[in-house]
Amino acid sequence: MKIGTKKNMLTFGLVLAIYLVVQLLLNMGILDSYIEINMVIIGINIILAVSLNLITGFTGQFSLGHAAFMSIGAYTSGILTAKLGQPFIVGVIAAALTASMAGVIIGIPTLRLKGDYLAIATLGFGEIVRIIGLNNDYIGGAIGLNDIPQYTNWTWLYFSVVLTIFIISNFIKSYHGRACIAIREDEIAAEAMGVNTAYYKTLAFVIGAFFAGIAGALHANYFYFIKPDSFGFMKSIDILVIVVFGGLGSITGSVVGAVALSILSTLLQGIPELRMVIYAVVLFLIMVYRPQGLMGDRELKLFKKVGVVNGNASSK
Amino acid sequence: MEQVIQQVVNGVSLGSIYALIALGYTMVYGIIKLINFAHGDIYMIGAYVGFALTTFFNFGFFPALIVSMLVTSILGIIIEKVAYKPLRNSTRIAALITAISVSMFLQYGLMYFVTPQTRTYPEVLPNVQLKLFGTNAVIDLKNIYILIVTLVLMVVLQYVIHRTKVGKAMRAVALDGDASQLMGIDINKTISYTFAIGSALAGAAGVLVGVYYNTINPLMGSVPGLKAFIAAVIGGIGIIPGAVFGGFFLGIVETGVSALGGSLYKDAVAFVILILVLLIKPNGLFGSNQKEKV
Amino acid sequence: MLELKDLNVFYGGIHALKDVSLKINEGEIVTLIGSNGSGKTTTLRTISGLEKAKSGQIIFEGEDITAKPASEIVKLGISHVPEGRRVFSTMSVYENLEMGAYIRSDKAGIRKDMEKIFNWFPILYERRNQNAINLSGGEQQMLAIGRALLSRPKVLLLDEPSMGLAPIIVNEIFEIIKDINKDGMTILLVEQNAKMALQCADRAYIIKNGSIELEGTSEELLNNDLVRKAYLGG
Amino acid sequence: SAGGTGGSGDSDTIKVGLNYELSGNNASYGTDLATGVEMALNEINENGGLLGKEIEIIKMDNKSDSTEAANVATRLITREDVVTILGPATSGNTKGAIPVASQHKIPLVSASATADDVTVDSNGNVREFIFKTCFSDSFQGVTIANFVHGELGLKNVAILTENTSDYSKGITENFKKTFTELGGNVVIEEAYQSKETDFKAVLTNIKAANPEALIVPGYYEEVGLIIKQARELGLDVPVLGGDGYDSPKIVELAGSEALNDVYFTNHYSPMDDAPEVVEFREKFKEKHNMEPNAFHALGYDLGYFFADAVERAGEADPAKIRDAMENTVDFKGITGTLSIDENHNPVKAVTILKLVDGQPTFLMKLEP
Amino acid sequence: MEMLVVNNLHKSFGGVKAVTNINMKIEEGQIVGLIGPNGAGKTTFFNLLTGIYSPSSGEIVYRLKQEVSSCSFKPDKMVKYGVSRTFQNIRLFKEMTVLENVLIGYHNNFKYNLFTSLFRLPSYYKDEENAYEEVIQLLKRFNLYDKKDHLAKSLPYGEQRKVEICRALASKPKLLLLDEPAAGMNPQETKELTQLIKWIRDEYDLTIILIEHDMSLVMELCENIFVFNHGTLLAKGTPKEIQHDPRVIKAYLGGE
Ligand SMILES: Nc1ncnc2c1ncn2[C@@H]1O[C@H](COP(=O)(O)OP(=O)(O)OP(=O)(O)O)[C@@H](O)[C@H]1O
Ligand SMILES: Nc1ncnc2c1ncn2[C@@H]1O[C@H](COP(=O)(O)OP(=O)(O)OP(=O)(O)O)[C@@H](O)[C@H]1O
Ligand SMILES: [Mg+2]
Ligand SMILES: [Mg+2]
Repeated sequence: MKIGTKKNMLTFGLVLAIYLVVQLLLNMGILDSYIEINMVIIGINIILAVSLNLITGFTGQFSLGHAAFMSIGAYTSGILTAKLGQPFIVGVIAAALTASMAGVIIGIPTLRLKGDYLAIATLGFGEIVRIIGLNNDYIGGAIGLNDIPQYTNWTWLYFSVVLTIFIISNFIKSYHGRACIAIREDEIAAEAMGVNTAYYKTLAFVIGAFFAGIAGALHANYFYFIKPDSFGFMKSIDILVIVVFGGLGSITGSVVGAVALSILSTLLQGIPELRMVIYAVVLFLIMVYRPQGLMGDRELKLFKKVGVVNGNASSK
Repeated sequence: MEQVIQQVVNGVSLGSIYALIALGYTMVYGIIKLINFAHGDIYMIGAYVGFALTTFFNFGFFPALIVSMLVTSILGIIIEKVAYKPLRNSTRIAALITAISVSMFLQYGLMYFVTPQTRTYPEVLPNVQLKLFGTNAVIDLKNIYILIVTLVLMVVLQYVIHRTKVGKAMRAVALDGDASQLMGIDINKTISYTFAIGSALAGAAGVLVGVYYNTINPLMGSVPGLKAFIAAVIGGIGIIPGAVFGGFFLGIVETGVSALGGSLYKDAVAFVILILVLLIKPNGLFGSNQKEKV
Repeated sequence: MLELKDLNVFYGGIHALKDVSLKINEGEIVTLIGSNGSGKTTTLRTISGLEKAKSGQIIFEGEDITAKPASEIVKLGISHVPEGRRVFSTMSVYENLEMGAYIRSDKAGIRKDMEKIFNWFPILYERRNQNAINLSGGEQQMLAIGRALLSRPKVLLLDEPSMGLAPIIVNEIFEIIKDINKDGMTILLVEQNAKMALQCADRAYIIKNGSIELEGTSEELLNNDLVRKAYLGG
Repeated sequence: SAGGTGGSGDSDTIKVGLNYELSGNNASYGTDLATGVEMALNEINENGGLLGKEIEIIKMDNKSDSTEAANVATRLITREDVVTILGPATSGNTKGAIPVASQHKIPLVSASATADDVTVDSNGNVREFIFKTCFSDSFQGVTIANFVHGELGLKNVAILTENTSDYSKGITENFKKTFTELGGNVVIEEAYQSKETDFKAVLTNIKAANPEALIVPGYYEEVGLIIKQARELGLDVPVLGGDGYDSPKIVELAGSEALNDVYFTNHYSPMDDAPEVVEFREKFKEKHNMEPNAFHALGYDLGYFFADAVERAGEADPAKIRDAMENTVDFKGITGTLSIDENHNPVKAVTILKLVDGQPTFLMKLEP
Repeated sequence: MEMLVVNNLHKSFGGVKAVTNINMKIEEGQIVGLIGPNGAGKTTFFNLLTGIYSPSSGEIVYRLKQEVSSCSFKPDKMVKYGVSRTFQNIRLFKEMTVLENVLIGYHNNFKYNLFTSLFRLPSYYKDEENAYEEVIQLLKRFNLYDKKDHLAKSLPYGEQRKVEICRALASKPKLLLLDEPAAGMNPQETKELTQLIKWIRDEYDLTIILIEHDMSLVMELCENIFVFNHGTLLAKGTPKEIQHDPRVIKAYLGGE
């Protein structure tokens, strides 16, 4: 296969067409601001879920601290655009870079810790980031950072989502990605087959954090206001729920999960008394009847940017 | 000096509460390898049952404690049968999400009936402050109860798990389900026992802590649940004395950091220490540091 | 004593056992021989209740045990040494043996049987306080057999007991199997080492792709050309 | 139509949106405020409604999350066509909803978002459509500082802040600034987090620092326990805080013996025997089977504040309601009489209460 | 020429001395057998050779793709130098297909870099295609081509062993370590495996060390045999010598 295949061109065309149609509908006001805000929420959740899926779904590193990367990205972009008057592009890139630097740091414990022990370490990392945020007066501490300029729009959002999916699914379908999956399946065997597990585990965290940082920047520059508590442990859990709900090890699943859960959540806004109870029951039913998540480990054709090897290198 | 003694007492007393909750947590955790996020909420239900019994039915402390333990153990068995059993053969992470949904269900289900309002326990145990070593450092008598209960339960649980038949069956099930069936062990029954005991412990903790701090609310389980999880992991998953030690460790570290003037960074420092400890002992303080044999 | 009638077992879509029927009389050693993936392990797992048959019956001492859970079947007197040993990894050798006696409560009897096991496998006695995970492969196999014997079964199901064992131990194990059998235990033996298995068994079944192909006394099969070619290596 | 002016003047009902924390960490405050607002609006409906129309309450949950608060606000405006949004409860979540309301030019009023930058942006410009009916943090912080320094005449104080709360941090900052300017001295500063129950470690530190007073700007849920534990540890100095103390729960939590020498700033005195206050208390108790707390009262007033503005606007048009709100003068509520100043903050008297054996007693009223 | 020299190698776990004072030299191109009673330390020795355990003391010197003479290398490095292995308890990537399993073995032979894979530059396609071809060839030779898309866990035991060998070969080793490759196979299958191993050695020009309890395979294949007992070397020699060594008969083979 080569780059310019018919299938790739078709995908490219489709991606562009969706962008243009939605942009048009937004301009015409057919998609109003309520739909827009939900698209933003869904888009950001897709980026978060897909990037966490790389870490937890594909590489098998149980992380409960993903929101911390988002938080670092959000504050980086928030400070740069609100306080230092930089353009958004600078904010986004800096957000991605600082978050991936944090990814290197959290990568270190993964070299020694496994399973729930790693989960606790990542949870701890998330809390440490949050507490530093709470106590830092420059960024507003618990009061939060307010009046961040709103730069995030459909174009930024859409292409960030596309980029995330494109890069991460390309990664998965390369020998690097297969190495990550091998680590998930059996770390000792992977190492004995020549996979540098330390490198790949850290790499998964770095790439995952990179995109979570972008998600943070998009968030900060859409919602005007951020505070450390928005990126706490519960947010990390929310992202994990999306990933598992959609299917660990399925990028399509993360997308579907983000859309489905956001829609469910908005449907329940109007029944405040029972909102969380119903949400819990739905989540429970899905897990009992489809413990592998909505998509299991399968991919939709569009995301299955198959390289040469036509396998389904992914699973539990 | 007095301040130092007081802080040590504070640390131990906070730690004993973490330890108490962590006991049941680590037990269930060790047997079915499920991060039972609902444990904190079973603890919360226990606190509410105790509250209802003492407030509306004028139960004394001990009868309320026993009945709460009964109620929560039944609740635990039901939760296991309904929510966790169907997922026994799925990934652990799917089971974790189910546990989260059970946790939310309990929190908000109860909130629907009792409102999010804080409730306060009636004074069912005398409020006595004991002075220590002739200084002005004090300890609450109730805290001594909690400390004793925790240590006694630890010994009893450890005995049950390592010396009794039921306990050995629990460990066998934890290690290899098929093989334990071949020994004649009924897996379902064994897991039910595990949940019954674990949840009863949570219920007991709920009543004790409710009486001690005198305040309960439907979301009260999440933070202690998380702390118990951390304590269990520090000690080494499934290791009873480990969980107790982990609880004390956490309580003392948190208090210690505050005592040294770091209350702003209390949890952060506790986590840094936690991560460092885990890096040195990757399977928890009491876990064996063995590499997998290949 | 133990009879399988037209058993059919599936793993999802895979039809692993097709109308398998076989019979074991009291006091016999019967061996089940077949190449990789032919369904030997599945047969044993179905007898001991770890897999559920889609159709067919398993009759033990006149009682239908097809639908019984595994933990009940052990109590009736069928004990299974599973493929891959499956010892309890972080329990000591001693505790593993205790688990074998889980369904019993006669302490003195257990102690006596335990001594017998230690006599057969002295290395287990040496390692009695070590966790099972750290035993070598062969040591684990001995432990698994010892553990199964401690339930005092009437029928012992053995799944490839010689796998991974040193020749000297393999010989020993087959001696022990014969000894146990002489003590009155009925044995169903699954083996790759077909020659030795046939030499020690009374009767044998050959299974291929999930179906019983052939049955007969050991002598008949040892002399059968097809069997020699396919399973005895020439 | 997409966004824009929202509510239509010619329907038979007047739609008002409630955007509150009904689940999540701040659920107890959000629920109480919503209860108060609903009680007021239902009363108005029972008495014939507003401008002859019925008020339609559309209540939604923002999960104590600022993003969700923005989402809910957008929905209330674009899908439910509300003319005004009441809530959220906390400053943080309110800040999430502010841009939405501003963009769509729908008034948003919070009865409890105390942060100074809720109504005024970082450049000092007033946010056109945003109002609050509660004190600003700066106001309470300054008042407490003046009180400690002037009335109590104390110089060395300890501060215990709720680290996770913008309310607590806001008051602390303003208190510190004023108090040190007055020549006071903060001998020790400690922090706790919301939902904590054990404060002994920080209290032991505070005790060792020998302060003359302890400032705890927080909510009753934790403050009750803090006072109890402080007294148990033998820390018997005066304790001071803001309107977060106002709840009958504080007595249950701390026990009446512990609640002496406790002072807090408040909108009103719940023990006030003014007839409207008594009536409110009675009605509330009858309906909800419990004593009202400050959030109930603030919510209740918010309902009437909204109704008052609509009546004066003469039409349920968001822009006109906004104008009416801006021109509120001497609106009389349970929690005092208020006027809206040029920064969209209330100008109202502050009451300082003292707890004596757990009972709030009126100490003084400072007119604005 | 020697490809592997082991000097005074020791390894103990707590109190258990699993490997003590092992010295050995292995010639290039040979098939060498390691036998010995259960628990003698054979697998542990493999684990030391591949860097999974690090020795308590002693030295291992390789002459591989490059000369390595240290004892603290990591397993993935050893693969780069040219050592590859199978496991006594099969460790396939159970939820991955046969093809994917073998591709992991090929890991270090890929050449394209991270950037190329993220943006799908042409060399990505070229390299992947290459790898695919090579791996398919390998699978065909092992008669596994038909099963290339099956999940590893669904294969019968014997085939799983073959996949493991295949995976090890995909890394293009100079030295191949096989831990009980014939376990779980019947005599007929063992015979076929014996031929296969011989063929592998000749075709790929390898040195092979294998642990095995099936004497028919060991005696047929190995040019040299080392006998372990209680962690030490009990004997070494040709199959003939070993078969008749009374110490070996007593400790391991047993009387006929
Ligand atoms: N858990 C499972 N899921 C799916 N298929 C399975 C499972 N276990 C066994 N099989 C399949 O069922 C068939 C019979 O397997 P079984 O394990 O009974 O064979 P066996 O005769 O014991 O082989 P071996 O000699 O390799 O142990 C094989 O085709 C195998 O692939
Ligand atoms: N990680 C470990 N921790 C403790 N002891 C170990 C460990 N690994 C191996 N051992 C011990 O070292 C000894 C040698 O084990 P090893 O697995 O090397 O034996 P082996 O020669 O491969 O035997 P087999 O032929 O039965 O596989 C055994 O007694 C075993 O119990
Ligand atoms: Mg088998
Ligand atoms: Mg071995």
